[in-house]
Amino acid sequence: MINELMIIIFTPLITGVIAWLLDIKGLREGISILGAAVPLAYLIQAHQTLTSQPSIQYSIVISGFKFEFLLYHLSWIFAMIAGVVGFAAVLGMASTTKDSYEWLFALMSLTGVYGIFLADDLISFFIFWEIMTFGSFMMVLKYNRKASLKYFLLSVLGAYSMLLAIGILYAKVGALDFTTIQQTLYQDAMRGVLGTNTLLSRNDMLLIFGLFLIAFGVKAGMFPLHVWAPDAYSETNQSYTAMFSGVLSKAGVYGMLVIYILLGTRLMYQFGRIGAAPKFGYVIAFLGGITIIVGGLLAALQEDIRKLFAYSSISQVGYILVGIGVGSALSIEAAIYHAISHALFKGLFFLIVATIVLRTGKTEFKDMGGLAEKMPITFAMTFVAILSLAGIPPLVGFASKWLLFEAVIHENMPILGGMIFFGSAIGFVYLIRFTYAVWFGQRPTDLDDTKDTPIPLAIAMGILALLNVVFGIAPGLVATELNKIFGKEIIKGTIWELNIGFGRYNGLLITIWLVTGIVIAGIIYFLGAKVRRVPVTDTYQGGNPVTMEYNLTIRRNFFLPLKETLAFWLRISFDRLYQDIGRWVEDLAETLRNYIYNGNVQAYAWYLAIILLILALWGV
Amino acid sequence: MITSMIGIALKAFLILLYATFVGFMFMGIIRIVTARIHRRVGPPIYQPILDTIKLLSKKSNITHGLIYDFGVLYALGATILALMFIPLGSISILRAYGDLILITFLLEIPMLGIMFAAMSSGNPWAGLGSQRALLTLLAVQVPLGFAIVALAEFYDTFSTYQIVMAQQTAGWSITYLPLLLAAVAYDIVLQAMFGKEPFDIMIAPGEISLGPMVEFGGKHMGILQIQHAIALFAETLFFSNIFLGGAVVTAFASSILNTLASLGILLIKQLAVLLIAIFIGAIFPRFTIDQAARFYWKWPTIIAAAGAILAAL
Amino acid sequence: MVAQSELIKEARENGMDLLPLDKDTYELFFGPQHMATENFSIILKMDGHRVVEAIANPGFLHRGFEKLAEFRPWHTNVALLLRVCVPESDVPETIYSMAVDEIIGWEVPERAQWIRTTVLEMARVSSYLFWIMGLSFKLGVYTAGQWAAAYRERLMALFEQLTGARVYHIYTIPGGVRRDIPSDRWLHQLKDTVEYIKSKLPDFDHLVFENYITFKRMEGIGVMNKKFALSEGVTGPNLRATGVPYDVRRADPYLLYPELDFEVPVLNEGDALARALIRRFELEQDLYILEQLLDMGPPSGPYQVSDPRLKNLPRFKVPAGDAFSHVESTKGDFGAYVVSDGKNKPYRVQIRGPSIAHGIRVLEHLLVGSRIADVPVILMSLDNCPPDIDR
Amino acid sequence: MVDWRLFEPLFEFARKRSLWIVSFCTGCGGIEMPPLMTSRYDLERFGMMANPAPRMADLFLITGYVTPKTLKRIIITYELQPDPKYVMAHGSCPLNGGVYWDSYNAIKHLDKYIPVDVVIAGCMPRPEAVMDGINKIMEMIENGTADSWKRYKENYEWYKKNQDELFGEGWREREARRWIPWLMDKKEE
Amino acid sequence: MANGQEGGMSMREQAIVDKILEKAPYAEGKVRRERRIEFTVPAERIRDFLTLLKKNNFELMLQITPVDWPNDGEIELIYQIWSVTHRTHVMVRTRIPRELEKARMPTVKDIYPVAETYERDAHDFFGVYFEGNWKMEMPWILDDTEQDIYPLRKDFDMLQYVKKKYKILDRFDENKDNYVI
Repeated sequence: MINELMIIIFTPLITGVIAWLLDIKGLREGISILGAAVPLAYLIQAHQTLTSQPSIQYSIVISGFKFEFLLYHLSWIFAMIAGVVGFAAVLGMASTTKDSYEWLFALMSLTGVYGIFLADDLISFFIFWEIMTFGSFMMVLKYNRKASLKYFLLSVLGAYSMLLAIGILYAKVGALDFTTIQQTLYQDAMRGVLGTNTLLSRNDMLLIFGLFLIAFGVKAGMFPLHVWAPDAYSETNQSYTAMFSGVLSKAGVYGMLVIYILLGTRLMYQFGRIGAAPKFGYVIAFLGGITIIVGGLLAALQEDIRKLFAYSSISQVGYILVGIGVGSALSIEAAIYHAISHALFKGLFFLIVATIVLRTGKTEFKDMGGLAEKMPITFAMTFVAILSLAGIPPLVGFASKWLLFEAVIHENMPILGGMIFFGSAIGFVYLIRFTYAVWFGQRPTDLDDTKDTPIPLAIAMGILALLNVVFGIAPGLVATELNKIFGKEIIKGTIWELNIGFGRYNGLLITIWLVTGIVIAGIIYFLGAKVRRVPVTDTYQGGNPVTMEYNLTIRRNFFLPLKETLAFWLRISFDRLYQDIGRWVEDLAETLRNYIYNGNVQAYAWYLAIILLILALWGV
Repeated sequence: MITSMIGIALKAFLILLYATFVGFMFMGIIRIVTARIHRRVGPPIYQPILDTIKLLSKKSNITHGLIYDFGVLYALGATILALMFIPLGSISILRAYGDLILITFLLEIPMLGIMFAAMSSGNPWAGLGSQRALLTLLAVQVPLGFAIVALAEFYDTFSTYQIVMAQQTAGWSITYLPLLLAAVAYDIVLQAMFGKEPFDIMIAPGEISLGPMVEFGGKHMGILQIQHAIALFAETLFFSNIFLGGAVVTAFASSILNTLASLGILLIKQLAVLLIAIFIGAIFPRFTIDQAARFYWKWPTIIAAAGAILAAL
Repeated sequence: MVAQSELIKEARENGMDLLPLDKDTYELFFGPQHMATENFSIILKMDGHRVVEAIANPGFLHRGFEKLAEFRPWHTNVALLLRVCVPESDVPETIYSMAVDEIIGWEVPERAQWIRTTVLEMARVSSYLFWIMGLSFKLGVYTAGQWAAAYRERLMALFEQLTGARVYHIYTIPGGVRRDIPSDRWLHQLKDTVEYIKSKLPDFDHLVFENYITFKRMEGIGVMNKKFALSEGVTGPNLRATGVPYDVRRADPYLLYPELDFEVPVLNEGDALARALIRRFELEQDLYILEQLLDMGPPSGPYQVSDPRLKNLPRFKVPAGDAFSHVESTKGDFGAYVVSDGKNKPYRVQIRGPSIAHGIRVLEHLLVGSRIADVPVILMSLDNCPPDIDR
Repeated sequence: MVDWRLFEPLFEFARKRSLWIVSFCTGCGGIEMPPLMTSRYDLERFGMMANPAPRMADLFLITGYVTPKTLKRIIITYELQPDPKYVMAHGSCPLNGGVYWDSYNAIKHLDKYIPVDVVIAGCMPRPEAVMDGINKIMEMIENGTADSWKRYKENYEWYKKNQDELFGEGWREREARRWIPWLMDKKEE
Repeated sequence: MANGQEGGMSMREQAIVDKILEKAPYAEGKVRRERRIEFTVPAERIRDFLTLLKKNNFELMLQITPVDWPNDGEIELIYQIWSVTHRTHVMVRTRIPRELEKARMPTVKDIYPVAETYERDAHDFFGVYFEGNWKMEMPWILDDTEQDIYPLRKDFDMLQYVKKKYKILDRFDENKDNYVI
């Protein structure tokens, strides 16, 4: 019983190391899949225990440091996300990895994520955060050094800011574990309310919140700090990206929730509220809103499949941040619900991209086309994923987006509501661009003999697609879990229905009526005359005959009009800003090296003399 | 349990028949009114029905693959689904679940189904048409979003039926300034959703010979005609419900008279909305797609955002 | 059931390298079966929605007029050559008749000159109305198009009374005109029609020419500067839109034009809007000319040159010689070059339609870099008539 | 699938009253199409509408003379149209070459290449003549004799033989491949 | 009336002709009537003559008209150019041998760019090959069945060709000289 949490956290790492050492083709896949399945099994088994007792607690003392781990409802949900999507990603990796190097670091990052979700004190939280970052960095390093460097730099920035924040907290509060920090800050807030001077001053709180925001913002891919995500997500083994973007970005989101848990009341007292939302939460929400729009629009303009889905996952994380930022109980539940659904359909999408890249070996849109006939299973999965991500009623994407809309708009936030609505349309836009360029239209001759998905990938995709559909038709399943976090019944309604007072959504009813609608259309269709299949070249081209040598599909630059309409805004790019800063720092270092540390001894002697002189004058 | 099921099924069938018939009449009205503006006689009012029967009765049809057919069926299915949610006087079925955001999404999803079918035909003209349709959708979403937000915040509920009920007592929603602004923005958006003149960029016959529709032959085009009819009916009904006060008549004794009266009032309001769209459509040339996007992101967005902010205060 | 893979397999067997031409662009055939082009095809190499390269592909309406004309007596050729440019078929008739008159040395009587000028101006007005209808259908203002076609019908009715046919009049023959003006009532009807069309012009301004969206659609599209226009042989309204005041009626006056006063509108932007506005002003000028002609009234006298040889037309011989004559049509400078070697059939007839310059190199140059939505607008602003190119 | 003979009169009436015209003005008669569609002669009273997409249209007006190059496009557009389709030829040029009887580039007899339902007289027939032709086609549809598309389907070999005799074997690929060298390489301007 | 002031008007044209002739001795020119001049230039000097015209602001090239003279065994090319400033039309006549291999001319595309289209037209119908015009092989108006028969030449027997190609015309054997419409 005691080391159950330890098993959940460390099995992936251990199996990873074993797989790395053994390095036998068939065996290491089996071990790694086992390594991902065991924590999932334990988590499912832990669900019963959680119904009886509020949480499972465990602590170890190593060399004077006391590491505590706690599994309660919120961390159980996030752990389950990591478990399910991690398992699917590992299954996917079974068919796309080429050497054992990737197994080691993929499972290491999985351990890191488990550690973060189950950690109960800041030190273990930070350690596992570093393990996760290191694991994912090594995965990217293997494929593309420059992308991994950019990712490494920003993660280091995040890690240092988090370390600094933990240091300040430790100095002020004196303890590291979450419960004591929460109590002391809660009392501090009460003391503030009563008027006596508080433990932490105003700009202390500002500093801590800023640092935590940067730390978690980097990982979640918030707007100003999102530049690493497109390169990191696309320059690595694609089925690992399913875990990378589906699960690891949830760590950033979990961090935001940690801010709420630890510092929530204190910040709310310190900075007050705008309308219903806490002021500090509104910052997160607004940045999340901008992330939706920026991520979505950039996704529509990409020419590379992986980049498109990288930007799209940034944009979806933006939804979650908006949910968290608004701060009402319903909106946080909606945000977590969207975290679950995002993990599901984004994991599914990256597995689909992995299949395409594995089978065709191409990643640019202009080299692909007409794969729907050749890869029917993958296309069926893509169809489910598209319906889910674009937010079409019967699937989970719509349930979580609907909850999010209602929560945000109910909190009287017109600007945020507008941003979210714009985001939902962008989902349509870049998905159809992807489907058109890859699945429909004229097939280049070299793609003519592509086979369908390998078995493990198919199973992985099957799991995620099934969950997408099940949680879509029966949103109540997830709602009951979410209500457990806050204890009270926020989302009422049966297993098929979400009822939040001012809005009701019934997944089952919509599916039934959609099916009847399609059946009616089908009846009209089949009453008509027989249908003759026609090749691609037998088409309307102003009456002219056309052969396969002509390029009949708009694969490249599909959204040129959008690019021209946004030409003014596209000039501002944070990616180039960071590159310029990087170059500026390099030049500064260059000048320093030339003039100050130029290596001849006389110069150093002179520096010594001057410093001594200053000290003497200063009369030290 | 069974009898209530059959009752619902029958009511649903009646609503569907009524909606399709009135939708075709609306299409006929559009063609006649435009013809009269052009100083010509114009076709009989039942012309769209004849067109659909002719299209459905074609003896040979072509297909470009499974998705080419399924996209069209999906579009009609989604429109029928959307129709069931919008309160039609007092006889709508899924009225309790008629949620603002759900209906707005369902009215856009047929566009997705048609895009899927058109693109799978692999015709460059269809590709160009879908590119324009998607950008129109993207452009339209911003003012539409703010209009829905304004409505939701003003009435503090998302259920269309409750909004209709609130309007019965407190008067039409366009009498209040924030919702008037939202209604103006929504009406410009409707111009694009009907595919009328300044924004019929998706199916510009002169430029890209009917865009996505270029590859749709006999029965596919017939199904799309039915979908267009129901969509016309659903969109005007939705607009007249949320902005022009819908109609819940309880004056008469028998319920049949009540429903007939409310349908009548609704019909008048729907016709008003339709005629506005026709008149605007008859006298304006066509935008190009980036001009339309810039236009939608400038004026209707400002109007709708102002409405939303005023409603939030 | 021909699926794509069979197509590819069969293409591979006969060794075709089937990778689409180059992956960055795709091909659109703005082909003959398209609402914007009347049986004239443009092959567009597109990237996104912009045209990368355009190739004009004429030749769908080629009937070999120049060869057929060598097998028909002089007067039958009028019935053949007028089919070159359909919207204004009086222009080819007039240039052919003027060229033959010049070779023979005939002096066309006053009344015939008046009638020829009136018929030419009526053809120009009806052709401009036809162009307004074309432009508004391409822009999307179907209302203005319908009205323009309706007003053109009034002129068609007048042509019917005068020449017996709506579109192909076969009316101006070498040596004058075929029939006299039916009656004075016809002149009053012509005056009323000119008044009516003049009163309706503001409608077109509100709907098309002063419309905010038309400005957005046509301004800065298909821009041509003066040097390019002159070197590319551009004539007519397209040339006057780039600032060159060249109008054949002023530069090389023929028939009654020296006595009529009308100004030649000139703009210098050279874009689609400038070309459209030039045509709009010229429509006004043509109506003003018709009014002057009607005030002047047809001079009395014969409507044909009195020459005994006209009695037996198949034997009618034209002395050897050649002549070039050209007329200002709505599309541009419409010229004809006739060579005769003394027999009863022309030796060589060459028709120079203005669209042979506008429709090929100028169009290909203007389309590069334009959006797909601008292609019909540019086509309509150049107003080229495909049979001119193919003859 | 289902046997619709019972509803055949309704379908015939619907086909009669909503003929959609392919907007392809092949010859000089194309100039009489706009007056027909607009205010004065208004064909929309009979439910007729010009339609740029051949997949949807069923009446194909061959307006005047036909050159071999246009005939290739006409045959391709004709085959794109779904089945109950009707062809109406304007003037004497499709019949026997009309004014261009001796021209090397005008088709002398259109009926050898695609089946024609109704031919109207007049060298560029007047709008009234075209409307009379359309009434004739409507009557033929009504009593079911407008079966040119059946004729085309039944003796397709004969039509194909004539077409190949005029254009040569495999003319579609040759025509399509005619432009590839010019689209392929970038010659210096 | 048209050529009333015959004397006064053609003086201006005569001045233009003399100005050009003194710079181009190899050519002869004459004034046909007011606003119509004519030059005859040997085939190989055509490019310098046209550059000379272009410099004396004869801007608009209207047409290149080939006329086939089978009994002289020559094709006469007439470059018709209109000058907007002088308001006169000039016809530059050159004669080249008629046989297909020998009917070759240098292109004038760089002087008057529009000439490229006229040259393609002349090549399609008369078989005159213009070196330097890279669009010569580009399909122009004629279909590929009539590609090398150059129909507008006088020796092309059209009626025979039509009878062979369309196979149905029966009014061929009539004598065409004296038929009455």
